[in-house]
Amino acid sequence: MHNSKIGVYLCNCGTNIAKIVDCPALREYAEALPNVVVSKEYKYMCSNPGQEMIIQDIKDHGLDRVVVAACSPRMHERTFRSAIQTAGLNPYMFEMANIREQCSWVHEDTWAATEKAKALTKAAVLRVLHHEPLERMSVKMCPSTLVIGGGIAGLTTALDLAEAGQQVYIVEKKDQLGGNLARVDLTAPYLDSARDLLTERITRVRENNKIEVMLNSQLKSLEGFVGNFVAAIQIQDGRPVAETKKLEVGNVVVCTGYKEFDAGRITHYGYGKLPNVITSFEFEKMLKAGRVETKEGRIPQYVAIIHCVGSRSQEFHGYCSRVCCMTALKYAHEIKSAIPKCYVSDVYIDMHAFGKGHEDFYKRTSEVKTLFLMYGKNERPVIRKADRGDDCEMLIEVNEKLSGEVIEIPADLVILMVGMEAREDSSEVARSVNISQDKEGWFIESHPKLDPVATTTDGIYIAGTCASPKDIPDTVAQARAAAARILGKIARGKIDVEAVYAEVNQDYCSGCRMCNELCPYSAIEYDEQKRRSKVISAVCKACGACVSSCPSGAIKGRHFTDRQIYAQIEGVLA
Amino acid sequence: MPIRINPKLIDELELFGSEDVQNCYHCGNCSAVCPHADEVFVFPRRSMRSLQMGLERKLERSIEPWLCYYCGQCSEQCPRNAEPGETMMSLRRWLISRYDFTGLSRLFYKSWKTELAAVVLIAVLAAAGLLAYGFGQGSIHIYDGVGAFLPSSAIHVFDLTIGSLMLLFLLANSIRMWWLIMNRNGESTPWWLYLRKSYLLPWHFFTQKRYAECESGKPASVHMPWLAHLGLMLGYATMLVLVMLFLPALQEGPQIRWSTHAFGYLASIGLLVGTIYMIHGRLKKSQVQYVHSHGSDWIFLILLFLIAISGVLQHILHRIGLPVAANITYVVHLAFVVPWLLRMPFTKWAHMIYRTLAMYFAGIRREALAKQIAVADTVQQLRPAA
Amino acid sequence: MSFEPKIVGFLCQWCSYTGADLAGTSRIQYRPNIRVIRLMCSARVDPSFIAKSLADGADGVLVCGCHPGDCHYAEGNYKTMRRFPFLKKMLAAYGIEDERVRLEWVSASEGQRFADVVNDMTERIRLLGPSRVRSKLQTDKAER
Amino acid sequence: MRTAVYFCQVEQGGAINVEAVAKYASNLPWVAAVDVLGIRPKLESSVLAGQIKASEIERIVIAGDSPGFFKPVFTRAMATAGKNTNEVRLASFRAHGARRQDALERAKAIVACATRAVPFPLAAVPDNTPVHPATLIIGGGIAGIQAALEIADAGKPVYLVERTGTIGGHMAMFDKTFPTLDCAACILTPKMVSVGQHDMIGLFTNSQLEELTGSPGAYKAKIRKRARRVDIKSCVSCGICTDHCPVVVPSEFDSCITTRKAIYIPFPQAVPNTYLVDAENCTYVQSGGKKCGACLKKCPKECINLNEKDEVIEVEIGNIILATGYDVLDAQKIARYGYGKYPNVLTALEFERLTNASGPTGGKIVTKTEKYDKRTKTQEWVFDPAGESPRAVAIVHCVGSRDSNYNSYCSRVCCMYSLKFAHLVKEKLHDTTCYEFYIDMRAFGKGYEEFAERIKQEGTFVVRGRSATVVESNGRLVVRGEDIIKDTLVEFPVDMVLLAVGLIPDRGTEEICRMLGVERDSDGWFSELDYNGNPTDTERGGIYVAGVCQGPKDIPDTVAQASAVAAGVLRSITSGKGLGHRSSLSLSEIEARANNLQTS
Repeated sequence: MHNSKIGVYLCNCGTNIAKIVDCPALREYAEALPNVVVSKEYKYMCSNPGQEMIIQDIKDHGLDRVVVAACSPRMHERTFRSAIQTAGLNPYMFEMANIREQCSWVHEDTWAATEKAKALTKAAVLRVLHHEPLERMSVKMCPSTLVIGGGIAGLTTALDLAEAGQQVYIVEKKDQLGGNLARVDLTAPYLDSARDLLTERITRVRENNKIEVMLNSQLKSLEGFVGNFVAAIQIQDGRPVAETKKLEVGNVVVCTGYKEFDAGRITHYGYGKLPNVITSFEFEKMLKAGRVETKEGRIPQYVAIIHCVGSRSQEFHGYCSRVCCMTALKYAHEIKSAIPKCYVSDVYIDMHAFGKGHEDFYKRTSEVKTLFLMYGKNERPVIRKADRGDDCEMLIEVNEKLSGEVIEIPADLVILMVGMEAREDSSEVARSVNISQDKEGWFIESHPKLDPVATTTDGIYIAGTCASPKDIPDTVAQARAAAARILGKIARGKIDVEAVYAEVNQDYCSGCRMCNELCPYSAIEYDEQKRRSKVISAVCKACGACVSSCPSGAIKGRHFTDRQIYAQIEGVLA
Repeated sequence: MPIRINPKLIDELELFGSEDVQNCYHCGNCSAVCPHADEVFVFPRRSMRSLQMGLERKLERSIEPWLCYYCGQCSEQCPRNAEPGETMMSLRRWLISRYDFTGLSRLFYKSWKTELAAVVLIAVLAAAGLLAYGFGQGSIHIYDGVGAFLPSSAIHVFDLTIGSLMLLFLLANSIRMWWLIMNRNGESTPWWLYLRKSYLLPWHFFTQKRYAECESGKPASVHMPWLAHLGLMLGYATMLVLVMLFLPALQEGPQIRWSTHAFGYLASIGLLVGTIYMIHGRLKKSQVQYVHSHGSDWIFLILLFLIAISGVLQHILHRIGLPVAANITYVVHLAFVVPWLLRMPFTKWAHMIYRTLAMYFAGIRREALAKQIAVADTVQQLRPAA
Repeated sequence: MSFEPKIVGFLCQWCSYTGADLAGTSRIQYRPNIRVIRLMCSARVDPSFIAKSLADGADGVLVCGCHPGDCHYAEGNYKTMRRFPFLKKMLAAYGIEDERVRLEWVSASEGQRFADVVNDMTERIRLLGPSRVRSKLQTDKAER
Repeated sequence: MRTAVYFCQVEQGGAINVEAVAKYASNLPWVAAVDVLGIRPKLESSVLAGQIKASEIERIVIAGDSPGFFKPVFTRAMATAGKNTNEVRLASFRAHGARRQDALERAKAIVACATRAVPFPLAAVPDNTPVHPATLIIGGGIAGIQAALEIADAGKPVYLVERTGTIGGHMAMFDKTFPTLDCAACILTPKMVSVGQHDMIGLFTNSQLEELTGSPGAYKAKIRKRARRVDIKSCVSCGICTDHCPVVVPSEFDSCITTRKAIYIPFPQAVPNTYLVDAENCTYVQSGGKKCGACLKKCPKECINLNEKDEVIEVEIGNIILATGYDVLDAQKIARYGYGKYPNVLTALEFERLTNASGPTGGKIVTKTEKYDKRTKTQEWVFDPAGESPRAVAIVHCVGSRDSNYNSYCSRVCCMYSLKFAHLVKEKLHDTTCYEFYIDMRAFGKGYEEFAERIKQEGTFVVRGRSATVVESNGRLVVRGEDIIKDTLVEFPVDMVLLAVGLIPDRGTEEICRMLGVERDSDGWFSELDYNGNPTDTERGGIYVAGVCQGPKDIPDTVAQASAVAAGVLRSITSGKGLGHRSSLSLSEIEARANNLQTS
């Protein structure tokens, strides 16, 4: 290291730097720094002649490290790295000093700016002395994928992957594919056939020899890391004793969906006690059977639909279930179709008609004279049996917001729009694939905006309603997004591991496991036998949180080592 | 006590001409653009809501429909084509039928054919009666004076009889209106408020001031509906006074007696121009308020136009010395007038009275409410701070 | 010559360093007393970095990260935030003034904020006067 | 199976000649009855049940634009007749793309499939075509960026064409994003930089698609690269040119609340991070090189070439992704809000820039102040950092949205961004009163409802009711509306009104449709192939839609869709099998496939 030869290159950036920073002085200063054998200034270092100059010097002077003092590394670090790579140096044997954006452009005083530029340049020189050549590695990427859940999300993901020629395994807990969508007759807002949609998907899945469907099965455990998982699947399918199957997969897509809210938890709706208070899924059944009628077999004259059952309330779930509003409007149409003389009251809080075609659908529902009645969030409509003389079976008492009146709504049939909630087995799934859940039990995505299908565990994706309530188009989009991610990875054939990641020195590690908990990406695994932690470099994102908190100082953040930063500190304070 | 909603009312209102009230999703845009809506009387949205939900008692008590003159701004800007203006119009029709204790109004509004049949029947009966009377006691060749076919003194008595009948019905209905609006729900309104606000009656009747307010902000050409309405209204009132009180003077001829006739002519112009403008407007759908026409609107306008034109005609025929033609036209004129007068308390015409009364009641309610709020405020102030 | 404080800045590269660059591209002028060291995440800031800076003669240390909730690494900045009070306690025990070490959130669009923070910190430390850590350490060494 | 086909329409004016389709259906051997019932027929299930029984019908097909609207009555009839209710099938013209008059054959095919109980999308799969590995993405907003990165990261070449001088789209303009309030720049700029530096992405900014030829899997696109007049490679973004440019025009990036020069960089973090010349406003270009040229003389790197010409390049591609995004409704169309008349009535995007830390006031929320502009010699209302803070702000939702007079659809994002505005105002100006006028609070996404609750708790007054008018009175703005919950009319004096203007399709949408043959829906957004099943594909083979150009969406949904599109593209490239246009299938082909599927 002490016989390292460093070249320092100062960019004038036209006059951008040179106008404020005394470049000749800086050059002289740099030349005198330890191990610096060449120090040059040039008008535009980033220009071709500038880069050529560096390349030539590396050859002529046998430089093994290069420092460029110029603009922000965000702008040209890549340019110079590839330049020195051309000259045969490892690209990480390079450091940039930002003397434009963070010096000449923000200061007016030449002396102070030059002093600062000197400090920054010295820091870069001292730092680069400790740089090590780093190589990008790659690990193998198993091209097959495990899809957990055989609903519309799972089927869509599986098809996208399989039709691209990749092996897919679908694990479905139930004895048939289709998930919750199989319980639905028509879809909102265009009243298209849900069955046709599913039949199309399932037929394609069945016909695709790249997809293996395992019904009545469950994921028991998942080991390994991205590209190299081993999944243990417990299959009960028609067998007296469950069989466990081990699968090698590269990625996992979790599409476990949702379960409906249990309406019996809300006492004031009398669900379970009043025979004609039913849930939306029970009503779907009626629609499928063509029998929209009361339990007694009478044709209802008044039907009431109550929104947000279990959703948007302090007591149960605070969130909106996103699909119930449109489903309720769909019911209004369906009731009007089945029983044209029926009066439909729709008791809602806010009408969430936000998607394509939704508002139009809402208007159409109004046009067929559905009576929309608004109640307040956290208020409770109360259902009671009607009196003898009434022409209806039940009465719903509501504090109606748009009229400001406390009213009674006649009803012979009441449909409760039950919301979505996380499945009871979701925490089990979360544990086995190592992803986290929010307080409501939904799986957490890696970034709510820019990465809605990835999780913080590399290679594990979530799609559809297991992440939060959503409608079919949004579910399908997410499912395909997950497939895209995986296809992209498979296309590369291997996982490129960034050269910058953390490493645990096995000799120093005390096995305290502090870092295991800290890592947001679960990139640190613990070897129970050796009692040591180890970073899975393929999963590490190099944030360095573990490095700074290791009590034994056993973790090294490559390219951001303590030694390098110390050197930089010494440099800036010189 | 919760109010039972009635989802069927909206169907009934369709017979009164409401069309798209179910489309309203209550954004409140209409109330906010309405030049007449204020803190106390927020409409048309609130009325739309009561109608959607079938809150009949609330609607019967409401004054709001009468405060609307259908400038159409609400309908123009309605984001969902729910036609609030037309809803207010149909509510006025419905209210007229509710104020009417005989039930005739309801019959007429629900079917324009019934109304037309009634009009024709009465007209035929009246014509037959008048002809029988005329031929029985006079000569078809004499228009006025001795031996006149229809002597003005007799017709005067006839007019007054029918007029009184009409007035009786109207009074009864007006009392019912008062009861529904001001009394049924146990409100107590101090009697002196009725006195204090009584100036509102003539004020609104003669100026149609609020209609003019409706038009504010619109370009000048659009002020026409108000002018036409005012002309028609004043013309009508003038003619009614002339016929009821000064009929002999009006009918004497052939010389023109300017002291009465001047009023008659002005009134006739008002009536003719007004009816023609409105018929034209409804045919062409030139203004928002003319786009939707209920059967009763057509009967109203056409009948009034026929009365006016036949009245004018008999007057001219008399003056130019064609007594036979004049007499026949007069019979026709009266045949129109009789059903017109008789159906007055049950149909659109009654809004002339109801609207004025409504303004009066509105003034009273506003003041009563202000008092309540003031009392509440005082109570609030007197309460020791928590 | 008046006292010119030396401040070492540790900036996360996703938000704060980008914000500091934005101050540059927007030509927002600020005191030249800061020397920036770029890190992947504010969570990488090892307490020893701060100690080392002070020992080597820094009069102040500024740590900047993404706003809470914005961390590129999900929750790195929260870790920094939680680590900081303890660190401050330690520094206080050594008699180092509270204002010498500062944690701030600067987003990638807050060029102005970065400049304001630097200016404010520079002036505050100017009032505090030079840090005595380094000189003390040197006298300690000499005594030993 | 004895089948009856009923034709029912929901609305007048269906494009398809129903009689012709009915005639086709009646010729199918297993079809026992065909009935054209017309528009919104009054159907009695008992009567239908009688017919079903009498003609021993086992399967019913309801055909029409939206046949689902009639399904329950037929299901009921089947149940009454004691038949299998599963055998009520839908032949939906709209859902399967028989939307135009020339789609008669398609409508027949849809009926053909339904009568065979075969889902149409299963039978109507176009033939596979070989696929060129490159992809063209039109639009460099977050959708285009996301799709580009997904595909390029998989090692496949991408051409990203962007009309403006930088990628980033609308998202780059935002200050913070709901509901997590993270800064848009922090999460977007790293992606933009990745696009700019990616080996597999050919970035064409300041460019437009000019012509598309070829067939699915083997398209040829002509791209017009409008002259940037600044060399991307050598420009170091020093900004000297801008300092010397005498032409001042409104800055589009700042929603025109600030100005820029004719040679400019859209914003400091633009990608590519170089300057460009706005030829329409450049004196030199407009005068044919006779005047000005100040920047030329001052550029120290001599990288400005004001005489540069447009360049048309041709690329071969296999797939095309439309990610053209949106424009916002011109608020001046709605006169009653006084936008354009009162200086302190702002649109949402203007406020985004005002409150942005890199905006004209450094993120300080101030009202406009009147200033004398030396250049135009007029008094102008401008944002000045020293301006007064508003004491009260009104935020009006649904401006031009959910309104049959303007956009009948919901713009999906306005409720949430309006709540965000209230939060930003409250955060920066604690004592400022905030009013939100809304119709329905559409807080439907993950964490949105909680966000809405939080905003209410921060003390923002939410008024259920759309404010109708804004007028000026005593130097302040007065917002009038009905507070429906409180049952009263309200008139709030405020200093600033923010209009949550709705989204409309980008101005270039129509031209793209013409060039690519993609259909648009009645609101002008691109039509997807299948609303539920295939929200990212189109009728045209190898052409996909992503993001808002398919219909308003928030960022997470846009990103998910953009990634989803990448799945379609990668699937076709890696398998080497792309899909042709759906319209390439003839009726007999679909019939044959349906027959096969029926038997298998």
